[in-house]
Amino acid sequence: MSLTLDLFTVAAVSLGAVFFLAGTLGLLRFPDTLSRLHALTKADNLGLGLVVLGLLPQVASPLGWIGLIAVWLLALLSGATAGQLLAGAVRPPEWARLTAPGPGKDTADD
Amino acid sequence: MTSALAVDAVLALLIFGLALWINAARTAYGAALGFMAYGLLLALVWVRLAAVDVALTEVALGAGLTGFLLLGAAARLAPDASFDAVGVSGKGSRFLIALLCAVVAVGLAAVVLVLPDPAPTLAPLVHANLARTGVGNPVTGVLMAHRAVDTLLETLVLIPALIGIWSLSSDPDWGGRPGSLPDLSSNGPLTLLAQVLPPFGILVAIHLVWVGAEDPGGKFQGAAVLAAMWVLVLVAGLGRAPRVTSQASRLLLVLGPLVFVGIGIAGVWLAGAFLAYPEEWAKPLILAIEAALTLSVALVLGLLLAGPPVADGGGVEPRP
Amino acid sequence: MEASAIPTAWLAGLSAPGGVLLVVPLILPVVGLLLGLLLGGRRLGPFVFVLLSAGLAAAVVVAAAVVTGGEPMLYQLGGWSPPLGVALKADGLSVVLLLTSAVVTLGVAVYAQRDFRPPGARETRGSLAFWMLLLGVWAGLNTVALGQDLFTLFVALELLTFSAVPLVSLDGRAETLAAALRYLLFALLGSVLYLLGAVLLYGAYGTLDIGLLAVQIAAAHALPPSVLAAAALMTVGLMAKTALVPLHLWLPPAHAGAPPAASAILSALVVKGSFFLLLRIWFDLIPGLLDLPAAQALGVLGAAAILLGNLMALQQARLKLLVAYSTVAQIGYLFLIFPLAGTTSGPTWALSAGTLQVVSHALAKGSLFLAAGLIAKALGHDRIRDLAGVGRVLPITLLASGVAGLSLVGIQPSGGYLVKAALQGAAEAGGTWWWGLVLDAGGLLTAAYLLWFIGHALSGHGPHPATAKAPGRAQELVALALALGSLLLGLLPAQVFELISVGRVPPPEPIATAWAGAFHWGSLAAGLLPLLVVAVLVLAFGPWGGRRRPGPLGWPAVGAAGLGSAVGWLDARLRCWPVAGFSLLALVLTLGVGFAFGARACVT
Amino acid sequence: MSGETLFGLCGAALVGVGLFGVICQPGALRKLIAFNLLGSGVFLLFGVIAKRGGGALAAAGQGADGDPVPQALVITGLVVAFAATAIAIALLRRLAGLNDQGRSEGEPPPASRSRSDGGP
Repeated sequence: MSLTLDLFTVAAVSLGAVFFLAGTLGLLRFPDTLSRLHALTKADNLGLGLVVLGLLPQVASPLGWIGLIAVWLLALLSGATAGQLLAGAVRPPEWARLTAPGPGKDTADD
Repeated sequence: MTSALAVDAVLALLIFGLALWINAARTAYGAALGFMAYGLLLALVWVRLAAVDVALTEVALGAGLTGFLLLGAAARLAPDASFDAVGVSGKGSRFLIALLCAVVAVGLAAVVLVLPDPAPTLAPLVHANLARTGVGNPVTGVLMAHRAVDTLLETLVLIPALIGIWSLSSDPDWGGRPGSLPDLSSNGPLTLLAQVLPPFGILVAIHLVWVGAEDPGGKFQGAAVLAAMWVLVLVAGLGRAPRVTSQASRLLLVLGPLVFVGIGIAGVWLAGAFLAYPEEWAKPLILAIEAALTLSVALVLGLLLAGPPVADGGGVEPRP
Repeated sequence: MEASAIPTAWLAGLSAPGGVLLVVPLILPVVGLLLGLLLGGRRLGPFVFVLLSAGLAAAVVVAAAVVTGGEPMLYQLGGWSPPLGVALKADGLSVVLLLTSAVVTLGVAVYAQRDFRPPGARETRGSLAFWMLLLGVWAGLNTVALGQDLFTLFVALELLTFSAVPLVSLDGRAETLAAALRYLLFALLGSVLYLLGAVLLYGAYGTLDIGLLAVQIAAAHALPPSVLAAAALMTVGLMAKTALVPLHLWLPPAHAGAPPAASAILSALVVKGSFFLLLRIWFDLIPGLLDLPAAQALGVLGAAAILLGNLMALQQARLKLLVAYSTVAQIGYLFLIFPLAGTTSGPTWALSAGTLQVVSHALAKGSLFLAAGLIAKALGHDRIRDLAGVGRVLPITLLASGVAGLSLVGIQPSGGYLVKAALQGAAEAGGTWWWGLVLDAGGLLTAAYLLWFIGHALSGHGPHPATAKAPGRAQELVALALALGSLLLGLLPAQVFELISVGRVPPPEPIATAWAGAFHWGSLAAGLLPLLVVAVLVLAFGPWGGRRRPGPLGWPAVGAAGLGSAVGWLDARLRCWPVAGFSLLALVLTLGVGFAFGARACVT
Repeated sequence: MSGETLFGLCGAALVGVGLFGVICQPGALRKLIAFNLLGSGVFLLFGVIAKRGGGALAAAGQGADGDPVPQALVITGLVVAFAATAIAIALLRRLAGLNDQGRSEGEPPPASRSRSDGGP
């Protein structure tokens, strides 16, 4: 029984690590702030979720589970808010009027 | 064990590299951001050094609140705002000073290597005397009982620091509310965060203070979390900092240290020495002091972040 | 003997190791800070005055207990004995600092009642800030005096710095804010180096208690490298906080920019707090350092401070800057005791001279800054060249600054004279005549710039300052009282100077007998005459005090002008941040290497 | 070469980097960040000494690993360092506010800002 749990942990955590790698790659490679934000908030949160999921069987007491999940929820909440704040700061003014669609033209700002 | 050593080596190199990057960063803003990441990494090192209390304090105070202060200042200051316009321009002098710093660092490293490895320690002594303090966590025992005067002086240091910051306002502004915090009340997501997170933050802070008696935790960590939650509420515009002259906030500011000094003085008669606790009442007394101190220190840390008072107009630029 | 047996018994009860007397000087400022914040700025002035009077009484009782007991008082906080707990200790040295800080702070509190009392019913910024920060400084000083644990002393130093920095920028001008920021950053650099030294000592011996460390360090036949590194770091860190040349970049603008009551406290006491720790480290913690050649380096820096500080004071156009540079110079005298401690007269002799200099300078400099503040407030400016007629408007203030000047110069019967006599005696006993030379040169230059200042104030020509606002009578009397205290220090009964050697190995020749004969009228005239002649010569030749053209007497004036500008250039270079940082690093390395070679030399 | 010694060397290196930053960085804010690096280096050294001291006790399975006294002192030191940073930041922002105030009203910025601050 514990062998399968350990295998599950290794698999989940390594999958999470892959997502973290993808998020970091996105951060480095993507052209502008908005797409980088996209990569970071999506990939890293999912990566963290997988790591937490992988670690759950290792933790004995249920209090530990609640702690781990609370850490993940906090990361989700603060990641989303920070993403909104940064996006709000970087959003080009013309998007505000939603008349001129199109990707962010401020590629040279950050 | 080499894998643990590899982890330590990577962590040490990462921290040293980040410190070099912070020094070489182009803008103060980048350096402040780098410093926040540096604080988080440093907390990992403290966990590796089996000092979880210090890791909590490093994250809450070192990376969190100090990072908030540095980021706020970096955002507001012009890049060249410096009190001495003369940096070290000459390449030669920079290299010379770098060389001297390197020699100091190498000397220090040599001394660290020479220091006795199983270092002389007070751990057994603390362990032996811990039962008399009624507290399970040795760090809390040292902070609140064995070296209580350090903690008393340290909470006391925060009061002249706060008065010093308040004194940086101009005379007509006295009586106004602290005005250094950014006003982001118009921002929807932040307001949501400021409504959802604080209740959990307060629970976590109370847990930290309560568990601090037996396991890693404690009042400074709890107070830092409380201060962070309060500042979050202030920044989101859901609350306003108390006026500088408000008697209620001053009473709360002074409550913790007063309780501490009061119990300390009572100790002269009850337990034979200043800052001593009678044996059977030690734990409840320590917890009472920690609860009162948490509130006071949280308020002081929040007010230290909120800065000097400005005129009642709130956003009005302080007049000289 | 019967009558006096009762008080000594009572005192002995209090001063027994469990005696709680030692805690009172600590609790008073702490409770004062807390209740003061609740009380608010309006009633804070009188409250602080009452508290300080009680503090002075407590200091006197502690002094009496230490003198009658004859040995230092110990008190274990929380009942935990070191190395686990923290102990308070009051030996002769700490009692002197307790008394001095209580007296000077009380004087400044009386002086400041008028300046920092809120006019209306509402509390003002200045009234709350000044009094709370004054209590913070007093709390820091009392903890520095009584603390026996290196980390508690670190927190006390930080309390002192955090209370002193906002005092500098209390009037909110941009120059004082820049001066306060530079002072804070350099003081923090100093205290971090001190903390690093304490960390290394803990790493080597597993305790931070000065008494236990001293025993273990004395037991080791050779000082290990960690102790040498710790000594070098702590010494340079504390020298940075004491503003010894070349680390004095923050002192002149900070002390000159602060309001008068604050600059008196800064110059008289705050600078002495970190020097006091230096005495603890060199005389209590690692006495072996005094025999090392590196102690001479401290003396050389002290001599440089005396010369540079005095020469720069001569050149200042503003009175407050003149007094601030005089502080830089007088700090130099403090550091002359380190090379002289190794001579035959022994460390306790040099320590008593140093402690007396701390007391006499605190009183004299406090009075001088208060007087300068009164003059600046009365005239609206403090340009020395336009002080004409001040003698008529503020007679008592000028008398106070004259009397304080006498003590700074070292005319009998002042404390300054006793210090110079003791240091001269130690220099001759050790055969090191050059320290004596530096002392004489310092005395002459001090006389020169004080004559320069008082001469301008007394000169009748120049516009009569019609609009001078008369300051409070009490403020002038406080300045005069402090000055007289410093002047009459020499007349104290000789046994008082035995107080300093309580808890130390007594010097070969008891201090009391040596200094009893130090003062007699006959030699007063002999000492005074050459001083005046040379001082007038210096004034006649040099273009000191911002005069455009050199003096009337041809080539010596040109030489003096050249010297003046050279010194001015050197000081400006030393006081820019990178050079000060460089000299800090260079000092750490030279002291460290000096200690290492010295320790190896005396071992083999 | 145990893990603690590695962190000890890292602490000594941080002290060097911090010292260089405090002396050479232009601008008070960058100096302040370097001062915080220097402080964290000193605390790291204290933590290493604490970890070295605690080994024996932990091996005996009695107390927690590491010497609690230095850990308590580092917590106190961190709070003091935070207070120092708070005061320095407030001074800095007030000074910058006054200088911008000075420049926006057209009067030249105070003399001490432009040239080296050697003058009074």
